Amino acid sequence: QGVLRVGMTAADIPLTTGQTDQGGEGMRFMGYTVYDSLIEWDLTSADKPSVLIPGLATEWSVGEDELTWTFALREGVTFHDGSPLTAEVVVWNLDKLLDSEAEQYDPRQSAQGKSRIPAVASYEAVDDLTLTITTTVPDATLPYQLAWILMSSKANWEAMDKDWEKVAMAPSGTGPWKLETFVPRERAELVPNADYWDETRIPKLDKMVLIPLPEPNARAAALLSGQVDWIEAPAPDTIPAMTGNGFVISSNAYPHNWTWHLSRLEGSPWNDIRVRKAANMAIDRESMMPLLGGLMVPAKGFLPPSSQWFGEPTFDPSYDLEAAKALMTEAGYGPDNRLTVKALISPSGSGQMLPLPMNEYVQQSLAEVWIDVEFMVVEWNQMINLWRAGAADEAVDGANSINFTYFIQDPFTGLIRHLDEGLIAPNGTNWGHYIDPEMQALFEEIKTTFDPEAQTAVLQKTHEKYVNDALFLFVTHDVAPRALSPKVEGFVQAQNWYQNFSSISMAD
Amino acid sequence: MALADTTTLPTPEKVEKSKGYWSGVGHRLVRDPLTMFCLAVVAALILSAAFAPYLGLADPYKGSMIARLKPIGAPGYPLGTDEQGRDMLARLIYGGRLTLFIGLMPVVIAFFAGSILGITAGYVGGLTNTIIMRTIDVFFAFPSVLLAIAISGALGAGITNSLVSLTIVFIPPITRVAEAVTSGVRKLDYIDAARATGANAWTVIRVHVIGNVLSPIFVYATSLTSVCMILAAGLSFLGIGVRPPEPEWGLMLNTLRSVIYINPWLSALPGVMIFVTSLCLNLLSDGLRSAMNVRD
Amino acid sequence: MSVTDTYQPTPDTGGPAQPLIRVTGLQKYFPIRGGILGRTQAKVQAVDGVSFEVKKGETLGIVGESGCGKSTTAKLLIGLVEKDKGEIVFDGHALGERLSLKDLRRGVQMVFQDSYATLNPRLTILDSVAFGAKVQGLDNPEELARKMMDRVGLDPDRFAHRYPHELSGGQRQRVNIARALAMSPRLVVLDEAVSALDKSVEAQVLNLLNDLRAEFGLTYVFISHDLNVVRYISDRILVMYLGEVVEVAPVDSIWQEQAHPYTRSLFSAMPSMDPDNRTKEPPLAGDPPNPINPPSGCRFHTRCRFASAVCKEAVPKLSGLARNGDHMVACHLHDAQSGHPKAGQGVPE
Amino acid sequence: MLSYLIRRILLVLPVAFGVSVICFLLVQIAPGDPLTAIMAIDATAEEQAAMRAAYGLDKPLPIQYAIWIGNLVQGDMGKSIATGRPVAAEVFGAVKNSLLLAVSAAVIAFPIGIFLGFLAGYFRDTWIDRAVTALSITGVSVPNYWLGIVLVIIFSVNLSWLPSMGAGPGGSQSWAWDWAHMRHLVLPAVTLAVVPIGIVSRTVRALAGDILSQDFVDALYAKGMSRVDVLRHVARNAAATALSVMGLQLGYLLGGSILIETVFNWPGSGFLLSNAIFQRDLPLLQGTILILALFFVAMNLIVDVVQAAIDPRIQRT
Amino acid sequence: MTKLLEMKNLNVRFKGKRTVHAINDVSLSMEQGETLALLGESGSGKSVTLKTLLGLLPPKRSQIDGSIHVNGVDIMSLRGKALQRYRGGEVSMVFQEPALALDPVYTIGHQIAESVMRHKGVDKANAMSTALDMLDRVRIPSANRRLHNYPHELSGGMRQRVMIALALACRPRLLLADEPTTALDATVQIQILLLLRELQKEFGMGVIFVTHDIGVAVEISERIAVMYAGQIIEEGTTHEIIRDARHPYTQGLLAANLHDVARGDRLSAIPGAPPALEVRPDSCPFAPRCPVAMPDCRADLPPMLAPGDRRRVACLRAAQPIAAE
Ligand code: HEM
Ligand SMILES: Nc1ncnc2c1ncn2[C@@H]1O[C@H](COP(=O)(O)OP(=O)(O)OP(=O)(O)O)[C@@H](O)[C@H]1O
Ligand SMILES: Nc1ncnc2c1ncn2[C@@H]1O[C@H](COP(=O)(O)OP(=O)(O)OP(=O)(O)O)[C@@H](O)[C@H]1O
Ligand SMILES: [Mg+2]
Ligand SMILES: [Mg+2]
Repeated sequence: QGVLRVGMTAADIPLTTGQTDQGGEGMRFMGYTVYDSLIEWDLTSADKPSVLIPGLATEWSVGEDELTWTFALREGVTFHDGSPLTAEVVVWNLDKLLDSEAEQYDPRQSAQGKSRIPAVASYEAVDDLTLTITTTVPDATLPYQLAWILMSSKANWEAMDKDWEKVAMAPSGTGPWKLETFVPRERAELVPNADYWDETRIPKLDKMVLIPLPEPNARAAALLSGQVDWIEAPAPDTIPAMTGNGFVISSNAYPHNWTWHLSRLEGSPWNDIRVRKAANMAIDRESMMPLLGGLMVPAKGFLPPSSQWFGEPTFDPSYDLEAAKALMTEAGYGPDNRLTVKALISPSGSGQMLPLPMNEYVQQSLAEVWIDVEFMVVEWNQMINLWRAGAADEAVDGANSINFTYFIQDPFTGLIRHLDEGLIAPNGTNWGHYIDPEMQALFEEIKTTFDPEAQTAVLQKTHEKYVNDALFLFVTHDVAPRALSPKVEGFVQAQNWYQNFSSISMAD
Repeated sequence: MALADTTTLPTPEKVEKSKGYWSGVGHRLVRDPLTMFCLAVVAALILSAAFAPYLGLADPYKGSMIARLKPIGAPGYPLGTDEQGRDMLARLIYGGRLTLFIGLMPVVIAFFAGSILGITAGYVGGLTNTIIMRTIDVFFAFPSVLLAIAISGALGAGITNSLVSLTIVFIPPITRVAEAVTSGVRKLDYIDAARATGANAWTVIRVHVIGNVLSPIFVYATSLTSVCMILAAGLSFLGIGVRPPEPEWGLMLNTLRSVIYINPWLSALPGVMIFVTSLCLNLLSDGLRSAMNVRD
Repeated sequence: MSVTDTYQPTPDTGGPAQPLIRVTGLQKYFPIRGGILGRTQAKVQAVDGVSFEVKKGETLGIVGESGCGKSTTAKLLIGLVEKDKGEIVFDGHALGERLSLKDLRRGVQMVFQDSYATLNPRLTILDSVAFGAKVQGLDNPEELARKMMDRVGLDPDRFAHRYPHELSGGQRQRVNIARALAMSPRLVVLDEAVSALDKSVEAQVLNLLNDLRAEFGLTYVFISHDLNVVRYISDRILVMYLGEVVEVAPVDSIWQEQAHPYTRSLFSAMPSMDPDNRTKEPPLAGDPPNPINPPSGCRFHTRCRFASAVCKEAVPKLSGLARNGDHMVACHLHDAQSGHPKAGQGVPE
Repeated sequence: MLSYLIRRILLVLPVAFGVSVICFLLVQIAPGDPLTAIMAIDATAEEQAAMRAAYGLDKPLPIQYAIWIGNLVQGDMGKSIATGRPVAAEVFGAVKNSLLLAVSAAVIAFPIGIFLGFLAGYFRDTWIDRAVTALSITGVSVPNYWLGIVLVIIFSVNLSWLPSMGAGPGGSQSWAWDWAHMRHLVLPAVTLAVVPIGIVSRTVRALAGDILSQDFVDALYAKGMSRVDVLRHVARNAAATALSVMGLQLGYLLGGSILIETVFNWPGSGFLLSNAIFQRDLPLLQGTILILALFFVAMNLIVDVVQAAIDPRIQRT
Repeated sequence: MTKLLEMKNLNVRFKGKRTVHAINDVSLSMEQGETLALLGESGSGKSVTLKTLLGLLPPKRSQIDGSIHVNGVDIMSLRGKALQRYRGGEVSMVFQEPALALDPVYTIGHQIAESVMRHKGVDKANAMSTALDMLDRVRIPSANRRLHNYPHELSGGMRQRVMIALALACRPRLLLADEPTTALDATVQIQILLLLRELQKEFGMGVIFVTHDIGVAVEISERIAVMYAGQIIEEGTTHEIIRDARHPYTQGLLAANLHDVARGDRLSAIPGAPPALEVRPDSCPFAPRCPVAMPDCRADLPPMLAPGDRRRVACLRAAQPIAAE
């Protein structure tokens, strides 16, 4: 029971029609609350990395051709408006994103969802509860891709005059929460869906209120003055004030990293593995802790150490100044022959943690091993443009690295997209123009290994190569801190971008 | 009586060396302790900002994670350290550079640009006046803060962009005042008297108009400096002004906001600097206004 | 070198018989802007068809009620107000033809009423006086200015570097006169030049003006509302009413007989200076009509005791009196052919 | 009076046109791609191009302006890039909230400013005058965004007397004139009122001083009027100018509340604007500025007309 | 019968950045129904005298000594309600610049009525009809319509009539007129002077008429007092002053009037300018400009001689008439 008021970091209520915007936070609060996808993340445990579990699909398998996937849909699932979930509705939803000719095509949702399912070639409703999806090439990561795609109600859309804008005000999904009221930019109120198909996830609260509070200090003040019960991402320096007043900080490792993505274009100093390793070993990550109020996990690789795909890399990027200097000397650098690199950073940005102080820390650390860093500070939006443009673009102005924070929850987002030679700009986000046949082969293997366990092994191997070759400057992982009023009970923070709010209740 | 009455007249005043207008202004200013105090404060700020590198201050950009958020008076850090362990004293003084620069420069530029536009419009009149002043009217349709934020917001953050947007904001009011003052002066008999000598427009403007309009425009412009400074700091505070890691008071105020729970005094420092400076600028402008007012 | 030597007037071209300045049909309507597009809504008929001439060495006095166009006429003479119509001929040269505005201003100078407003408060007296000479490119303007200051009774050593606000009204008016004379003009237009001064100071300035006229051979156009002063200084008097000339005559002639009813009213409005014989009846009732929409015919007919139908319709012409051709008047009473019931009889007592 | 009104209204048209041009150009001077914010982070080039076409950003400038102004005239200000909602609806909703805040601040500031200004003007050159002057200079010198933060810390966080953000327990759409909602108004309105208190009191002080030094005040005393009567006359004389200053201040409050709205998370136009800026939501930025500027223009118009109506000296034809 | 006005040894000094001894030992008395012209140059203290009479000087910056009785009442001791009754009721004033002395934002009817309401205690409607009556009396055409005009809608002459109507609305015993015609045209000036003269007879009040124009003084007054440097240097009937001025300054003024001066004659101007009153004059203030000054004039203040009844001159030479030059 009770009402949970959440201060989000978004500036606006995420898109309510199905496929959400506002990044991870959108999916967290407006995606997996109001909607479901065919395949979902298991959010019940705080102790282990989340894995995929059946959502609206109960089973799935790939055919002999390694292209055609068959999904069995869950029986008896209804949307909030009462209409049933059928294979046809799923097809309708996929058309909403992929078929620009379709009546229900929504450019806004498409912009958010289409790129998440690059593998999908075609799809078909076999019967009410059976669906097939065909991929262009064999791709074992399809389940991960489908975990992005949320199902909205076709009946509701029709009832709303086939107008997505109207749907936005009164959306209908199959999720555990129903959107009750919605004031753009101000608040959204969610109430439990008592008919939710998974009884264990029927919310205990009477209501959950979402309030956009983009400014961290406004968020802190709102929590401390009792206007909200929960805030996302409290500013580290406000945490003592919160804990001092009895508020609870909840955090957990999750697939997020804070790195420098390195340019591997010809002439880049980062092409020398010794320099890469030395840089990684020059950073005393533990000493960064106080800056972030302890809310970080020092990086040991690209993925968080707790990831199921971490593997057992041989290279340990932990702080070792002597070894780092030795490597630098070997590479031909020294106090009198310093290396200068140029780094793109932004002053702020979602998920960037505290980019300026952290980067300055990195700068100071690298200076110890004779690497002088010259910053090029650009707005977060501009940085996204430069990230898409790739290291070779003129606008990047010769920067050798870009400080980026990545969502690394699945094989594609976590590993493939950063270093796949097919994804060099303008085709994708291999910013550094990295090309390595060995890595390419590993990516291929991931896509063609359909057995989950075998796939995990390949993924581990891939990440080991990430680390052993020191392909990035690994710095930290965020721990998704959130500050909670002591009245909030029953919250289990999963090691995931998304969270389960159904277990929460408010003490009186 | 013959020519007695047309030759030299006895003067009622004592025969003393007559003082120029500006020395009179200076004289009155010097005798106004509050204004002199404010002048001293502003001068100290400007000088310390200008000569910051020679004051033996710590590096305003160099921080240390270990030394972050030292309270005011901590050993080695007279005003403590900021959230990145940078010396606050150094940052505040270096911060004065940028803050005063983007706080005063737009008014300076606008003073020249606005004076040229306004004096031209006011003296020439007619169509020229109509074109200039109607254009200015359009800019007046935007509340100043809004206009600054709109332009800065569209251009994006950065020192140059802030300068551009603030200058654009302050040209219209200065132009309008300049125009009003000039067309007022234009109607005065001494302008007619000067024109009656056969002097061309430029000579009349140079000798008779500028000297008389510049000081009211100047006084008006000084009254805008404090607004400009607060606005400039406000832009940085919003995140569309100066970019980190540059030291700038508005930006420092912003980045130190979250520190308010841990070390409120520290986080108040940039705000105090903005407040004190703008207070002094305001008082200075008031003092200047009354010193320039010959009527008293 | 005396002051007179430094005086560098433009040479006389037409000889003594040629009037120094002659204006014909001078007209100035000031537009009043307003309305949606700032178009001209109405026009103030400030000066309408004024003609007169001033002989060399003569002083012409101009009198009239406030707003009748005296100052506008003065400013037209020196080109400070652009004329709508009419001709200005200075010593035989018509303005705009052989005479440029700058040349005209070399020959004609003006002294304004408000001695304070005509001095730039930011310039020293010396700079103010020397300005015109500098502009006109005369030799040694500062020296000239000092001499001229000395001539008007201001010790240059003491006053040169003062500012206007440090001077008394009479002193400032001397500065204005010095400034006008520093240009070595031949004609000086004095617009209410002594009106703002106290009586005692006024006399000083009038004496000075008389002396200067003699010394430099100046010609004056002297505007004032004080008939006593005008009478004292002028050779001829011109009376204006609502932008028009109603009477021009030698001073003695007009003092004896005011041919126009308006002139008569104006003269009888003078305080009598005789406690036993004080004015009994106001000579003229009400205020002058609005110059935006002046009365038709003779503009004075709305206030004239002798007005008849013809006065409303026909504009009287300015012409010489039968017995004295120098005495010109614009009134139907004096025009035998005008059709006025009492035409040709002159103004009744 | 009617013709004055019509003339004044017609005079507004060219200004409004100029305003629209500036608002349009505002978007053109903006660097970067306005669509970045909403595009999926790893969208392909074609996807980006398609998106651009969908928003009409691929057409030449004059055509974009013509289309924009054409739509504008029909009340269509385009759609927000970030939310897809019609800009007009978003802006009007927000302006309503800003107006609420601005008017509240005015209600606090104007009476105080007038009272203090009168006091200072009447007791010129006394300690009262100096105190008021000090107060008003402080008012205009204090960076109000900073003051807002300080007030939040004191009254919301430490004392828990007043809420720190938002426009009421249920958001702005459920606004009601009860304490539960008005509590939310107190801090932002007070913060916003500080500058106009300073400006209004300075203006009124100068006005009152000016008027009191005019001859007719002596004449009033000379005919036996009491101080109160004289003050009544002074007030009546000051009214037109004071009203116009206050009208403009209201406009400034509306347009200048962005920093305060950001500090207090007040869902007004300033808040909208700052969102628009940070999301590079240019249509929204454009629309917000346009509406605020037009509102300010209208405010000026009203001020002029009211001034003309109450001040007999102003020509009304 | 008590004197209308009895002013004894009035001294007014302004303090501030500059000290000004504006009025120095001025004594003045008037009978009921008399018209006195106060003649003097700019800065001679005429306006200050009038303002003192109404208690209008800024109390902080002025220091006033001496006694003033109006109808036997010591007006220096009046405060509050009594002062308000006195001002406008007992004594009222016409100002030099009617454009500035009328409140621009009230109709003239309202401004007159306001005064009537205060002093006569009548209601607004009655007061308005009194106002209308007064406008008629000062010969304002279509007074009915003018009642609702604002000051700026009237011409200068008209405004001055309104001022007079306002001053006379409550039938004061003493009217103070501070250069009421200086800003007007000669033709309008004479209208106003005649009007004032008529009204004075009709109402039987005393009038103090300030002017710097001797001609005007002659037109309006029975008596003339000449002021110079804050002192009254000569007083007498208008006849006496015009025909037999004793003080060199008065004589100079008369000469400067140019009445009957032949053209081209050199004017016998008074040289120089009046003294700045930063210190209290301790000798004859006119001595520096006086063509007939003697060493004694510069030694001490001249005695006040009384050559006749209510006639006085402050000049050492006044005893022996000086031959005009
Ligand atoms: C806190 C800030 C401000 C204060 C205290 C302030 C105060 C004043 C004052 C006292 C005046 C009257 C000037 C005089 O004495 O003649 C004035 C006039 C004026 N102000 Fe401001 N002002 C402020 C901000 C601004 C800003 C930001 C602008 C323009 C963007 C502006 C534009 C003007 C203009 C155009 C005038 C002249 C008005 C006219 O011609 O009637 N002011 N201001
Ligand atoms: N620049 C101007 N614009 C519009 N009207 C003007 C202008 N100058 C003068 N006038 C009008 O022209 C008429 C004549 O004015 P002018 O100043 O020549 O009169 P004047 O005889 O000099 O009066 P005064 O004795 O008051 O100085 C007046 O009605 C005046 O209002
Ligand atoms: N309020 C005041 N404060 C200081 N000095 C004053 C004040 N009022 C008048 N004076 C001074 O007192 C002297 C007499 O002034 P007053 O106004 O009485 O002269 P006036 O005879 O009326 O002259 P005018 O003919 O110019 O009106 C002047 O020197 C004047 O400067
Ligand atoms: Mg004139
Ligand atoms: Mg006076």
